Amino acid sequence: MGDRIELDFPARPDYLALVRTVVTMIAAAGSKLPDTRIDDLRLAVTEACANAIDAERRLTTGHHGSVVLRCWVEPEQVVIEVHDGAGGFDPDHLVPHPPPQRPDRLQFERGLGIPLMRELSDGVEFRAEGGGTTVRLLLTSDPRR
Amino acid sequence: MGDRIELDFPARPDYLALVRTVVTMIAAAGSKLPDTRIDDLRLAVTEACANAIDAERRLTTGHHGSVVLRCWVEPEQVVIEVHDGAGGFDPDHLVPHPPPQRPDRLQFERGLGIPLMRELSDGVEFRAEGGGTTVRLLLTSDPRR
Amino acid sequence: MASSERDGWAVLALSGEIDIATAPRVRERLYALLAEGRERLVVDLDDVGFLDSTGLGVLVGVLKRVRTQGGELRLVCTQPRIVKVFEITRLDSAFAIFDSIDGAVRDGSPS
Amino acid sequence: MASSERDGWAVLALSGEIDIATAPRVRERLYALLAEGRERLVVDLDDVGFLDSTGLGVLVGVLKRVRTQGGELRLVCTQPRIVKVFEITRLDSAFAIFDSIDGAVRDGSPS
Ligand SMILES: Nc1ncnc2c1ncn2[C@@H]1O[C@H](COP(=O)(O)OP(=O)(O)O)[C@@H](O)[C@H]1O
Ligand SMILES: Nc1ncnc2c1ncn2[C@@H]1O[C@H](COP(=O)(O)OP(=O)(O)O)[C@@H](O)[C@H]1O
Repeated sequence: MGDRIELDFPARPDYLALVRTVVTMIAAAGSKLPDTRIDDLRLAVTEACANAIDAERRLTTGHHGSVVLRCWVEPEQVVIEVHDGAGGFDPDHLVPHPPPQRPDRLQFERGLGIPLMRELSDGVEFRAEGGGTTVRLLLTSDPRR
Repeated sequence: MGDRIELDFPARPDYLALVRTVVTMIAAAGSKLPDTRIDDLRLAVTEACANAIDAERRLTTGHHGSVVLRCWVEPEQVVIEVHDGAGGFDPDHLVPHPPPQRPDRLQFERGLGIPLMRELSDGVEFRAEGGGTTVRLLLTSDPRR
Repeated sequence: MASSERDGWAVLALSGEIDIATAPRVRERLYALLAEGRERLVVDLDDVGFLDSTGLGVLVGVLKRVRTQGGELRLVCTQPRIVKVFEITRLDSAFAIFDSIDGAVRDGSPS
Repeated sequence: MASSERDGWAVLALSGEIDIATAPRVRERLYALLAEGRERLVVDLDDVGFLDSTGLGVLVGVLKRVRTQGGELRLVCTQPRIVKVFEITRLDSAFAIFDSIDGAVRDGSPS
Protein backbone atom coordinates (compact mmCIF):
# COMPACT_ATOMS: atom_id res chain seq x y z
CA MET A 1 0.00 0.00 0.00
CA GLY A 2 2.88 2.36 0.57
CA ASP A 3 3.52 5.24 2.91
CA ARG A 4 1.56 8.46 3.14
CA ILE A 5 3.33 11.65 4.21
CA GLU A 6 1.77 15.10 4.40
CA LEU A 7 3.49 18.45 4.83
CA ASP A 8 1.62 21.73 5.37
CA PHE A 9 3.79 24.81 5.01
CA PRO A 10 3.44 28.59 4.68
CA ALA A 11 2.96 29.83 1.11
CA ARG A 12 6.44 31.37 0.87
CA PRO A 13 9.29 30.75 -1.60
CA ASP A 14 11.78 30.08 1.18
CA TYR A 15 9.94 26.83 1.97
CA LEU A 16 10.74 25.29 -1.44
CA ALA A 17 14.11 24.05 -0.20
CA LEU A 18 12.36 22.18 2.63
CA VAL A 19 9.87 20.67 0.18
CA ARG A 20 12.70 19.41 -2.02
CA THR A 21 14.52 17.91 0.95
CA VAL A 22 11.40 16.10 2.18
CA VAL A 23 10.50 14.77 -1.26
CA THR A 24 14.07 13.61 -1.91
CA MET A 25 14.38 11.83 1.45
CA ILE A 26 11.07 9.99 1.25
CA ALA A 27 11.53 8.95 -2.38
CA ALA A 28 15.09 7.74 -1.74
CA ALA A 29 14.04 5.79 1.37
CA GLY A 30 10.70 4.41 0.23
CA SER A 31 10.83 3.92 -3.52
CA LYS A 32 13.13 2.41 -6.10
CA LEU A 33 13.14 5.56 -8.23
CA PRO A 34 16.68 6.04 -9.59
CA ASP A 35 18.48 9.28 -8.71
CA THR A 36 17.79 10.87 -12.09
CA ARG A 37 14.09 10.19 -11.62
CA ILE A 38 14.25 11.74 -8.13
CA ASP A 39 15.79 14.82 -9.81
CA ASP A 40 12.73 14.93 -12.09
CA LEU A 41 10.41 14.57 -9.11
CA ARG A 42 12.18 17.37 -7.25
CA LEU A 43 11.80 19.73 -10.20
CA ALA A 44 8.16 18.83 -10.95
CA VAL A 45 7.19 19.28 -7.29
CA THR A 46 9.07 22.59 -7.07
CA GLU A 47 7.15 23.88 -10.10
CA ALA A 48 3.79 22.82 -8.65
CA CYS A 49 4.58 24.35 -5.26
CA ALA A 50 5.93 27.56 -6.82
CA ASN A 51 2.63 27.97 -8.69
CA ALA A 52 0.64 27.34 -5.51
CA ILE A 53 2.78 29.88 -3.61
CA ASP A 54 2.48 32.45 -6.44
CA ALA A 55 -1.30 32.01 -6.52
CA GLU A 56 -1.64 32.31 -2.73
CA ARG A 57 0.47 35.46 -2.76
CA ARG A 58 -1.57 37.06 -5.56
CA LEU A 59 -4.61 36.95 -3.27
CA THR A 60 -5.27 40.46 -2.04
CA THR A 61 -6.97 39.33 1.14
CA GLY A 62 -3.80 39.84 3.15
CA HIS A 63 -4.36 36.33 4.46
CA HIS A 64 -1.16 34.33 4.53
CA GLY A 65 -2.10 31.02 3.05
CA SER A 66 -0.49 27.65 3.32
CA VAL A 67 0.24 24.92 0.82
CA VAL A 68 -0.32 21.21 1.41
CA LEU A 69 1.96 18.55 0.01
CA ARG A 70 0.53 15.01 0.10
CA CYS A 71 2.83 12.14 -0.81
CA TRP A 72 2.21 8.45 -1.42
CA VAL A 73 5.43 6.51 -1.71
CA GLU A 74 5.51 2.97 -3.08
CA PRO A 75 8.43 0.92 -4.36
CA GLU A 76 7.58 1.48 -8.03
CA GLN A 77 6.02 4.94 -7.94
CA VAL A 78 5.62 8.20 -6.09
CA VAL A 79 2.43 10.26 -6.24
CA ILE A 80 2.53 13.85 -4.99
CA GLU A 81 -0.39 16.21 -4.67
CA VAL A 82 0.12 19.93 -4.15
CA HIS A 83 -2.92 21.77 -2.87
CA ASP A 84 -3.56 25.49 -2.49
CA GLY A 85 -6.69 27.44 -1.57
CA ALA A 86 -6.01 30.30 -3.96
CA GLY A 87 -9.12 30.28 -6.14
CA GLY A 88 -8.11 28.02 -9.00
CA PHE A 89 -7.46 28.52 -12.74
CA ASP A 90 -8.12 26.79 -16.02
CA PRO A 91 -5.10 24.69 -16.99
CA ASP A 92 -6.58 23.92 -20.43
CA HIS A 93 -6.50 27.54 -21.57
CA LEU A 94 -2.89 28.48 -21.14
CA VAL A 95 -1.16 30.11 -24.14
CA PRO A 96 1.58 27.82 -25.46
CA HIS A 97 5.06 29.21 -26.11
CA PRO A 98 6.36 29.85 -29.62
CA PRO A 99 9.03 27.33 -30.65
CA PRO A 100 12.56 28.23 -29.48
CA GLN A 101 13.71 29.08 -33.03
CA ARG A 102 11.32 32.02 -33.32
CA PRO A 103 12.77 35.28 -32.01
CA ASP A 104 9.54 36.14 -30.16
CA ARG A 105 10.15 33.08 -27.93
CA LEU A 106 12.36 35.39 -25.89
CA GLN A 107 9.32 37.50 -24.96
CA PHE A 108 8.21 34.63 -22.72
CA GLU A 109 10.13 34.56 -19.46
CA ARG A 110 7.36 32.66 -17.70
CA GLY A 111 4.93 29.88 -18.46
CA LEU A 112 7.47 27.04 -18.42
CA GLY A 113 6.29 25.49 -15.16
CA ILE A 114 3.31 23.44 -16.32
CA PRO A 115 5.02 22.26 -19.54
CA LEU A 116 7.98 21.11 -17.41
CA MET A 117 5.70 19.21 -15.01
CA ARG A 118 4.09 17.47 -17.97
CA GLU A 119 7.45 16.51 -19.47
CA LEU A 120 8.92 15.27 -16.21
CA SER A 121 5.97 13.24 -14.93
CA ASP A 122 4.26 10.07 -16.00
CA GLY A 123 0.99 11.83 -15.31
CA VAL A 124 -0.24 15.28 -14.26
CA GLU A 125 -3.80 16.08 -13.23
CA PHE A 126 -5.32 19.36 -12.11
CA ARG A 127 -8.52 19.45 -10.13
CA ALA A 128 -10.49 22.10 -8.31
CA GLU A 129 -10.58 21.42 -4.57
CA GLY A 130 -11.60 23.50 -1.55
CA GLY A 131 -11.62 26.88 -3.27
CA GLY A 132 -8.30 26.26 -4.97
CA THR A 133 -6.24 23.83 -7.02
CA THR A 134 -4.82 20.38 -6.46
CA VAL A 135 -2.10 19.20 -8.82
CA ARG A 136 -1.43 15.47 -8.84
CA LEU A 137 1.94 14.27 -10.13
CA LEU A 138 2.79 10.63 -10.79
CA LEU A 139 6.39 9.51 -11.25
CA THR A 140 7.27 5.88 -11.77
CA SER A 141 10.63 4.17 -11.47
CA ASP A 142 10.37 3.07 -15.11
CA PRO A 143 9.12 6.14 -16.99
CA ARG A 144 7.14 5.81 -20.22
CA ARG A 145 9.77 7.88 -22.06
CA MET B 1 2.97 35.42 14.67
CA GLY B 2 5.46 33.02 13.17
CA ASP B 3 5.23 30.14 10.77
CA ARG B 4 3.20 26.97 11.20
CA ILE B 5 4.42 23.75 9.63
CA GLU B 6 2.79 20.36 9.99
CA LEU B 7 4.16 16.95 9.04
CA ASP B 8 2.13 13.71 9.16
CA PHE B 9 4.20 10.57 8.79
CA PRO B 10 3.85 6.81 9.24
CA ALA B 11 4.53 5.56 12.78
CA ARG B 12 7.83 3.91 11.89
CA PRO B 13 11.34 4.42 13.30
CA ASP B 14 12.82 5.02 9.85
CA TYR B 15 10.92 8.33 9.69
CA LEU B 16 12.83 9.82 12.64
CA ALA B 17 15.66 10.96 10.37
CA LEU B 18 13.14 12.91 8.25
CA VAL B 19 11.64 14.48 11.36
CA ARG B 20 15.07 15.64 12.52
CA THR B 21 15.88 17.10 9.12
CA VAL B 22 12.58 19.01 8.95
CA VAL B 23 12.89 20.36 12.49
CA THR B 24 16.50 21.39 11.94
CA MET B 25 15.77 23.18 8.65
CA ILE B 26 12.75 25.13 9.90
CA ALA B 27 14.40 26.12 13.18
CA ALA B 28 17.60 27.22 11.40
CA ALA B 29 15.66 29.22 8.80
CA GLY B 30 12.91 30.70 10.94
CA SER B 31 14.27 31.18 14.45
CA LYS B 32 17.34 32.59 16.13
CA LEU B 33 17.94 29.43 18.16
CA PRO B 34 21.71 28.83 18.30
CA ASP B 35 23.02 25.54 16.89
CA THR B 36 23.43 23.95 20.32
CA ARG B 37 19.80 24.76 21.08
CA ILE B 38 18.74 23.23 17.74
CA ASP B 39 20.65 20.10 18.84
CA ASP B 40 18.52 20.07 22.00
CA LEU B 41 15.36 20.53 19.93
CA ARG B 42 16.33 17.68 17.61
CA LEU B 43 16.86 15.32 20.55
CA ALA B 44 13.70 16.33 22.44
CA VAL B 45 11.57 15.93 19.29
CA THR B 46 13.18 12.56 18.49
CA GLU B 47 12.31 11.32 22.00
CA ALA B 48 8.70 12.51 21.71
CA CYS B 49 8.29 10.95 18.25
CA ALA B 50 9.97 7.70 19.30
CA ASN B 51 7.45 7.38 22.15
CA ALA B 52 4.56 8.10 19.78
CA ILE B 53 5.87 5.50 17.32
CA ASP B 54 6.43 2.93 20.11
CA ALA B 55 2.91 3.48 21.41
CA GLU B 56 1.34 3.22 17.94
CA ARG B 57 3.23 0.00 17.32
CA ARG B 58 2.19 -1.55 20.63
CA LEU B 59 -1.44 -1.36 19.47
CA THR B 60 -2.53 -4.84 18.52
CA THR B 61 -5.15 -3.67 16.05
CA GLY B 62 -2.79 -4.27 13.13
CA HIS B 63 -3.66 -0.73 12.08
CA HIS B 64 -0.61 1.19 10.94
CA GLY B 65 -0.93 4.53 12.60
CA SER B 66 0.61 7.85 11.81
CA VAL B 67 2.18 10.55 13.92
CA VAL B 68 1.58 14.27 13.53
CA LEU B 69 4.29 16.87 14.09
CA ARG B 70 3.01 20.44 14.46
CA CYS B 71 5.58 23.23 14.54
CA TRP B 72 5.30 26.93 15.30
CA VAL B 73 8.50 28.77 14.52
CA GLU B 74 9.14 32.30 15.76
CA PRO B 75 12.38 34.26 16.01
CA GLU B 76 12.74 33.70 19.76
CA GLN B 77 11.13 30.30 20.21
CA VAL B 78 10.05 27.05 18.60
CA VAL B 79 7.02 25.11 19.80
CA ILE B 80 6.60 21.53 18.61
CA GLU B 81 3.64 19.25 19.27
CA VAL B 82 3.84 15.52 18.64
CA HIS B 83 0.50 13.79 18.42
CA ASP B 84 -0.35 10.08 18.29
CA GLY B 85 -3.66 8.22 18.45
CA ALA B 86 -2.32 5.34 20.50
CA GLY B 87 -4.55 5.44 23.58
CA GLY B 88 -2.59 7.66 25.93
CA PHE B 89 -0.78 7.13 29.24
CA ASP B 90 -0.28 8.87 32.57
CA PRO B 91 2.96 10.86 32.49
CA ASP B 92 2.70 11.65 36.22
CA HIS B 93 3.03 8.01 37.27
CA LEU B 94 6.29 6.99 35.71
CA VAL B 95 8.83 5.30 37.99
CA PRO B 96 11.95 7.47 38.35
CA HIS B 97 15.39 5.95 37.82
CA PRO B 98 17.72 5.26 40.73
CA PRO B 99 20.67 7.69 40.83
CA PRO B 100 23.60 6.68 38.59
CA GLN B 101 25.81 5.80 41.57
CA ARG B 102 23.56 2.93 42.63
CA PRO B 103 24.39 -0.39 40.97
CA ASP B 104 20.71 -1.13 40.26
CA ARG B 105 20.64 1.91 37.96
CA LEU B 106 21.99 -0.45 35.31
CA GLN B 107 18.76 -2.46 35.43
CA PHE B 108 17.07 0.45 33.65
CA GLU B 109 17.84 0.48 29.95
CA ARG B 110 14.72 2.50 29.16
CA GLY B 111 12.74 5.34 30.63
CA LEU B 112 15.21 8.09 29.77
CA GLY B 113 13.08 9.71 27.06
CA ILE B 114 10.71 11.84 29.09
CA PRO B 115 13.41 12.96 31.59
CA LEU B 116 15.55 14.02 28.60
CA MET B 117 12.67 16.00 27.07
CA ARG B 118 12.17 17.79 30.39
CA GLU B 119 15.87 18.62 30.71
CA LEU B 120 16.23 19.84 27.13
CA SER B 121 13.09 21.95 26.86
CA ASP B 122 11.92 25.19 28.42
CA GLY B 123 8.55 23.54 28.86
CA VAL B 124 6.95 20.13 28.28
CA GLU B 125 3.21 19.44 28.48
CA PHE B 126 1.32 16.22 27.93
CA ARG B 127 -2.37 16.24 27.10
CA ALA B 128 -4.91 13.65 26.04
CA GLU B 129 -6.19 14.34 22.52
CA GLY B 130 -8.17 12.31 20.00
CA GLY B 131 -7.74 8.92 21.68
CA GLY B 132 -4.04 9.44 22.18
CA THR B 133 -1.35 11.80 23.43
CA THR B 134 -0.10 15.22 22.42
CA VAL B 135 3.29 16.30 23.77
CA ARG B 136 4.05 20.01 23.54
CA LEU B 137 7.69 21.09 23.66
CA LEU B 138 8.83 24.70 23.98
CA LEU B 139 12.41 25.69 23.24
CA THR B 140 13.53 29.30 23.42
CA SER B 141 16.67 30.90 22.04
CA ASP B 142 17.62 31.97 25.55
CA PRO B 143 16.96 28.93 27.76
CA ARG B 144 16.12 29.34 31.43
CA ARG B 145 19.09 27.17 32.39
CA MET C 1 27.69 34.59 -7.03
CA ALA C 2 31.27 35.35 -7.91
CA SER C 3 31.93 37.52 -10.95
CA SER C 4 35.25 37.89 -12.72
CA GLU C 5 36.73 39.12 -15.95
CA ARG C 6 38.08 36.82 -18.68
CA ASP C 7 39.35 38.07 -22.06
CA GLY C 8 36.77 40.82 -22.28
CA TRP C 9 33.94 38.63 -20.96
CA ALA C 10 32.21 39.19 -17.63
CA VAL C 11 31.96 35.74 -16.05
CA LEU C 12 29.32 35.15 -13.35
CA ALA C 13 29.53 31.84 -11.48
CA LEU C 14 26.23 30.82 -9.92
CA SER C 15 25.90 28.27 -7.14
CA GLY C 16 23.31 26.64 -4.91
CA GLU C 17 19.68 26.14 -5.80
CA ILE C 18 17.92 28.54 -8.16
CA ASP C 19 14.15 28.75 -7.67
CA ILE C 20 11.56 31.47 -7.00
CA ALA C 21 13.26 32.17 -3.67
CA THR C 22 16.72 32.80 -5.09
CA ALA C 23 16.17 33.72 -8.77
CA PRO C 24 15.43 37.40 -8.00
CA ARG C 25 18.96 37.88 -6.67
CA VAL C 26 20.41 36.23 -9.76
CA ARG C 27 18.29 38.47 -12.00
CA GLU C 28 19.39 41.60 -10.12
CA ARG C 29 23.01 40.66 -10.38
CA LEU C 30 22.84 39.99 -14.12
CA TYR C 31 20.85 43.15 -14.81
CA ALA C 32 23.41 45.11 -12.82
CA LEU C 33 26.18 43.78 -15.09
CA LEU C 34 24.14 44.84 -18.13
CA ALA C 35 23.53 48.25 -16.57
CA GLU C 36 27.31 48.64 -16.12
CA GLY C 37 27.56 48.28 -19.90
CA ARG C 38 28.87 44.70 -19.93
CA GLU C 39 27.76 43.24 -23.24
CA ARG C 40 29.57 39.91 -23.30
CA LEU C 41 28.43 37.69 -20.45
CA VAL C 42 29.31 34.15 -19.46
CA VAL C 43 27.06 32.53 -16.84
CA ASP C 44 28.68 29.47 -15.28
CA LEU C 45 26.03 26.97 -14.09
CA ASP C 46 28.39 24.17 -13.13
CA ASP C 47 28.03 24.72 -9.38
CA VAL C 48 24.26 24.99 -9.55
CA GLY C 49 22.56 22.08 -7.81
CA PHE C 50 19.04 22.86 -8.88
CA LEU C 51 17.46 25.07 -11.56
CA ASP C 52 13.74 25.58 -12.01
CA SER C 53 11.62 27.38 -14.61
CA THR C 54 12.03 30.72 -12.83
CA GLY C 55 15.79 30.39 -13.20
CA LEU C 56 15.37 29.54 -16.88
CA GLY C 57 13.08 32.57 -17.22
CA VAL C 58 15.76 34.84 -15.75
CA LEU C 59 18.27 33.55 -18.30
CA VAL C 60 15.75 34.02 -21.14
CA GLY C 61 15.17 37.62 -19.99
CA VAL C 62 18.89 38.32 -19.90
CA LEU C 63 19.36 36.77 -23.33
CA LYS C 64 16.67 39.04 -24.75
CA ARG C 65 18.23 42.17 -23.25
CA VAL C 66 21.75 41.17 -24.30
CA ARG C 67 20.58 40.70 -27.88
CA THR C 68 18.79 44.06 -27.85
CA GLN C 69 22.07 45.68 -26.80
CA GLY C 70 23.97 43.83 -29.51
CA GLY C 71 25.89 41.80 -26.92
CA GLU C 72 26.27 38.10 -26.27
CA LEU C 73 25.33 35.63 -23.51
CA ARG C 74 27.06 32.27 -23.17
CA LEU C 75 26.35 29.56 -20.65
CA VAL C 76 28.70 26.98 -19.15
CA CYS C 77 26.76 23.88 -18.28
CA THR C 78 27.93 20.27 -18.16
CA GLN C 79 25.98 18.76 -15.27
CA PRO C 80 23.47 16.27 -16.73
CA ARG C 81 20.70 17.25 -14.33
CA ILE C 82 20.94 20.91 -15.36
CA VAL C 83 21.53 20.21 -19.07
CA LYS C 84 18.34 18.15 -18.99
CA VAL C 85 16.25 21.17 -17.91
CA PHE C 86 17.40 23.05 -21.03
CA GLU C 87 16.77 20.04 -23.24
CA ILE C 88 13.23 19.26 -22.18
CA THR C 89 12.22 22.92 -22.58
CA ARG C 90 14.10 22.96 -25.93
CA LEU C 91 15.92 26.05 -24.69
CA ASP C 92 19.22 24.32 -25.43
CA SER C 93 18.64 25.58 -28.98
CA ALA C 94 18.08 29.18 -27.82
CA PHE C 95 21.24 29.42 -25.71
CA ALA C 96 24.91 29.07 -26.56
CA ILE C 97 26.00 26.36 -24.12
CA PHE C 98 29.67 25.50 -23.54
CA ASP C 99 31.60 22.82 -21.66
CA SER C 100 33.95 25.20 -19.87
CA ILE C 101 34.67 28.87 -19.24
CA ASP C 102 37.74 28.51 -21.48
CA GLY C 103 35.55 27.24 -24.29
CA ALA C 104 32.99 29.99 -23.74
CA VAL C 105 35.43 32.92 -23.85
CA ARG C 106 37.22 31.62 -26.93
CA ASP C 107 36.06 33.39 -30.07
CA GLY C 108 33.72 31.77 -32.55
CA SER C 109 30.52 29.81 -32.30
CA PRO C 110 29.59 27.25 -29.64
CA SER C 111 31.27 23.86 -30.02
CA MET D 1 30.38 -0.03 12.46
CA ALA D 2 34.03 -0.95 12.13
CA SER D 3 35.57 -3.13 14.81
CA SER D 4 39.28 -3.62 15.39
CA GLU D 5 41.68 -4.93 17.97
CA ARG D 6 43.92 -2.70 20.09
CA ASP D 7 46.20 -4.02 22.85
CA GLY D 8 43.72 -6.67 23.92
CA TRP D 9 40.71 -4.37 23.60
CA ALA D 10 37.96 -4.84 21.02
CA VAL D 11 37.31 -1.38 19.59
CA LEU D 12 33.96 -0.69 17.91
CA ALA D 13 33.66 2.62 16.05
CA LEU D 14 30.06 3.75 15.65
CA SER D 15 28.92 6.32 13.12
CA GLY D 16 25.80 8.04 11.83
CA GLU D 17 22.69 8.68 13.87
CA ILE D 18 21.71 6.32 16.70
CA ASP D 19 17.99 6.23 17.46
CA ILE D 20 15.23 3.61 17.69
CA ALA D 21 15.72 2.86 13.99
CA THR D 22 19.44 2.11 14.20
CA ALA D 23 20.08 1.20 17.88
CA PRO D 24 19.01 -2.47 17.42
CA ARG D 25 21.91 -3.07 15.01
CA VAL D 26 24.35 -1.47 17.44
CA ARG D 27 23.01 -3.65 20.27
CA GLU D 28 23.32 -6.82 18.15
CA ARG D 29 26.87 -6.00 17.22
CA LEU D 30 27.95 -5.32 20.79
CA TYR D 31 26.19 -8.42 22.13
CA ALA D 32 27.89 -10.45 19.41
CA LEU D 33 31.29 -9.22 20.64
CA LEU D 34 30.33 -10.23 24.18
CA ALA D 35 29.13 -13.62 22.93
CA GLU D 36 32.55 -14.15 21.27
CA GLY D 37 34.02 -13.82 24.75
CA ARG D 38 35.38 -10.27 24.33
CA GLU D 39 35.49 -8.80 27.80
CA ARG D 40 37.29 -5.51 27.25
CA LEU D 41 35.35 -3.25 24.93
CA VAL D 42 35.98 0.28 23.68
CA VAL D 43 33.06 1.99 21.93
CA ASP D 44 34.17 5.01 19.91
CA LEU D 45 31.36 7.57 19.62
CA ASP D 46 33.36 10.31 17.92
CA ASP D 47 31.77 9.79 14.49
CA VAL D 48 28.26 9.64 15.91
CA GLY D 49 26.19 12.62 14.80
CA PHE D 50 23.18 11.94 16.97
CA LEU D 51 22.49 9.77 20.02
CA ASP D 52 19.10 9.39 21.66
CA SER D 53 17.89 7.65 24.82
CA THR D 54 17.59 4.31 23.02
CA GLY D 55 21.28 4.51 22.15
CA LEU D 56 22.11 5.36 25.77
CA GLY D 57 19.96 2.40 26.84
CA VAL D 58 21.94 0.06 24.62
CA LEU D 59 25.19 1.25 26.21
CA VAL D 60 23.70 0.84 29.70
CA GLY D 61 22.68 -2.72 28.81
CA VAL D 62 26.15 -3.54 27.53
CA LEU D 63 27.76 -2.02 30.63
CA LYS D 64 25.61 -4.22 32.85
CA ARG D 65 26.50 -7.39 30.92
CA VAL D 66 30.20 -6.51 30.76
CA ARG D 67 30.30 -6.00 34.54
CA THR D 68 28.46 -9.31 35.13
CA GLN D 69 31.16 -11.05 33.06
CA GLY D 70 33.92 -9.27 34.98
CA GLY D 71 34.94 -7.30 31.90
CA GLU D 72 35.22 -3.59 31.12
CA LEU D 73 33.50 -1.08 28.81
CA ARG D 74 35.13 2.22 27.91
CA LEU D 75 33.72 4.97 25.74
CA VAL D 76 35.53 7.47 23.54
CA CYS D 77 33.50 10.65 23.33
CA THR D 78 34.70 14.21 22.81
CA GLN D 79 31.94 15.80 20.71
CA PRO D 80 30.14 18.34 22.89
CA ARG D 81 26.69 17.48 21.54
CA ILE D 82 27.14 13.80 22.46
CA VAL D 83 28.93 14.47 25.76
CA LYS D 84 25.97 16.62 26.72
CA VAL D 85 23.55 13.69 26.41
CA PHE D 86 25.58 11.76 28.98
CA GLU D 87 25.81 14.78 31.25
CA ILE D 88 22.13 15.66 31.39
CA THR D 89 21.20 12.05 32.13
CA ARG D 90 24.07 11.94 34.68
CA LEU D 91 25.28 8.77 32.96
CA ASP D 92 28.70 10.40 32.57
CA SER D 93 29.27 9.16 36.10
CA ALA D 94 28.26 5.58 35.23
CA PHE D 95 30.56 5.25 32.21
CA ALA D 96 34.32 5.48 31.82
CA ILE D 97 34.62 8.15 29.12
CA PHE D 98 37.93 8.90 27.35
CA ASP D 99 39.22 11.52 24.91
CA SER D 100 40.77 9.07 22.47
CA ILE D 101 41.13 5.39 21.68
CA ASP D 102 44.78 5.64 22.78
CA GLY D 103 43.67 6.96 26.14
CA ALA D 104 40.99 4.30 26.47
CA VAL D 105 43.23 1.29 25.81
CA ARG D 106 45.98 2.52 28.11
CA ASP D 107 45.90 0.78 31.49
CA GLY D 108 44.52 2.44 34.57
CA SER D 109 41.46 4.53 35.32
CA PRO D 110 39.84 7.12 33.08
CA SER D 111 41.72 10.40 32.84
N1 LIG E 1 -2.12 26.63 -8.48
C1 LIG E 1 -2.46 27.63 -9.31
N2 LIG E 1 -3.43 28.52 -8.96
C2 LIG E 1 -3.78 29.52 -9.80
N3 LIG E 1 -3.21 29.72 -11.01
C3 LIG E 1 -2.24 28.88 -11.41
C4 LIG E 1 -1.81 27.79 -10.60
N4 LIG E 1 -0.86 27.11 -11.27
C5 LIG E 1 -0.68 27.76 -12.43
N5 LIG E 1 -1.51 28.82 -12.54
C6 LIG E 1 -1.62 29.76 -13.68
O1 LIG E 1 -1.06 29.15 -14.81
C7 LIG E 1 -0.04 29.99 -15.35
C8 LIG E 1 1.04 29.15 -16.00
O2 LIG E 1 1.77 28.44 -15.02
P1 LIG E 1 3.24 27.90 -15.33
O3 LIG E 1 3.20 27.14 -16.61
O4 LIG E 1 3.73 27.18 -14.15
O5 LIG E 1 4.11 29.20 -15.59
P2 LIG E 1 4.43 30.45 -14.65
O6 LIG E 1 4.15 30.03 -13.24
O7 LIG E 1 5.87 30.74 -14.92
O8 LIG E 1 3.52 31.54 -15.13
C9 LIG E 1 0.42 30.82 -14.19
O9 LIG E 1 0.99 32.03 -14.60
C10 LIG E 1 -0.87 31.05 -13.42
O10 LIG E 1 -1.61 32.09 -13.99
N1 LIG F 1 2.94 8.87 23.49
C1 LIG F 1 2.85 7.88 24.41
N2 LIG F 1 1.79 7.02 24.39
C2 LIG F 1 1.70 6.03 25.32
N3 LIG F 1 2.63 5.81 26.26
C3 LIG F 1 3.70 6.62 26.34
C4 LIG F 1 3.87 7.70 25.42
N4 LIG F 1 5.02 8.34 25.73
C5 LIG F 1 5.55 7.69 26.78
N5 LIG F 1 4.77 6.65 27.16
C6 LIG F 1 4.99 5.72 28.28
O1 LIG F 1 5.92 6.31 29.15
C7 LIG F 1 7.04 5.42 29.34
C8 LIG F 1 8.30 6.22 29.60
O2 LIG F 1 8.70 6.92 28.41
P1 LIG F 1 10.19 7.39 28.24
O3 LIG F 1 10.60 8.15 29.45
O4 LIG F 1 10.29 8.11 26.95
O5 LIG F 1 11.06 6.08 28.20
P2 LIG F 1 11.00 4.82 27.21
O6 LIG F 1 10.30 5.25 25.97
O7 LIG F 1 12.43 4.48 27.02
O8 LIG F 1 10.26 3.74 27.96
C9 LIG F 1 7.05 4.57 28.08
O9 LIG F 1 7.70 3.36 28.30
C10 LIG F 1 5.58 4.41 27.79
O10 LIG F 1 5.03 3.38 28.57
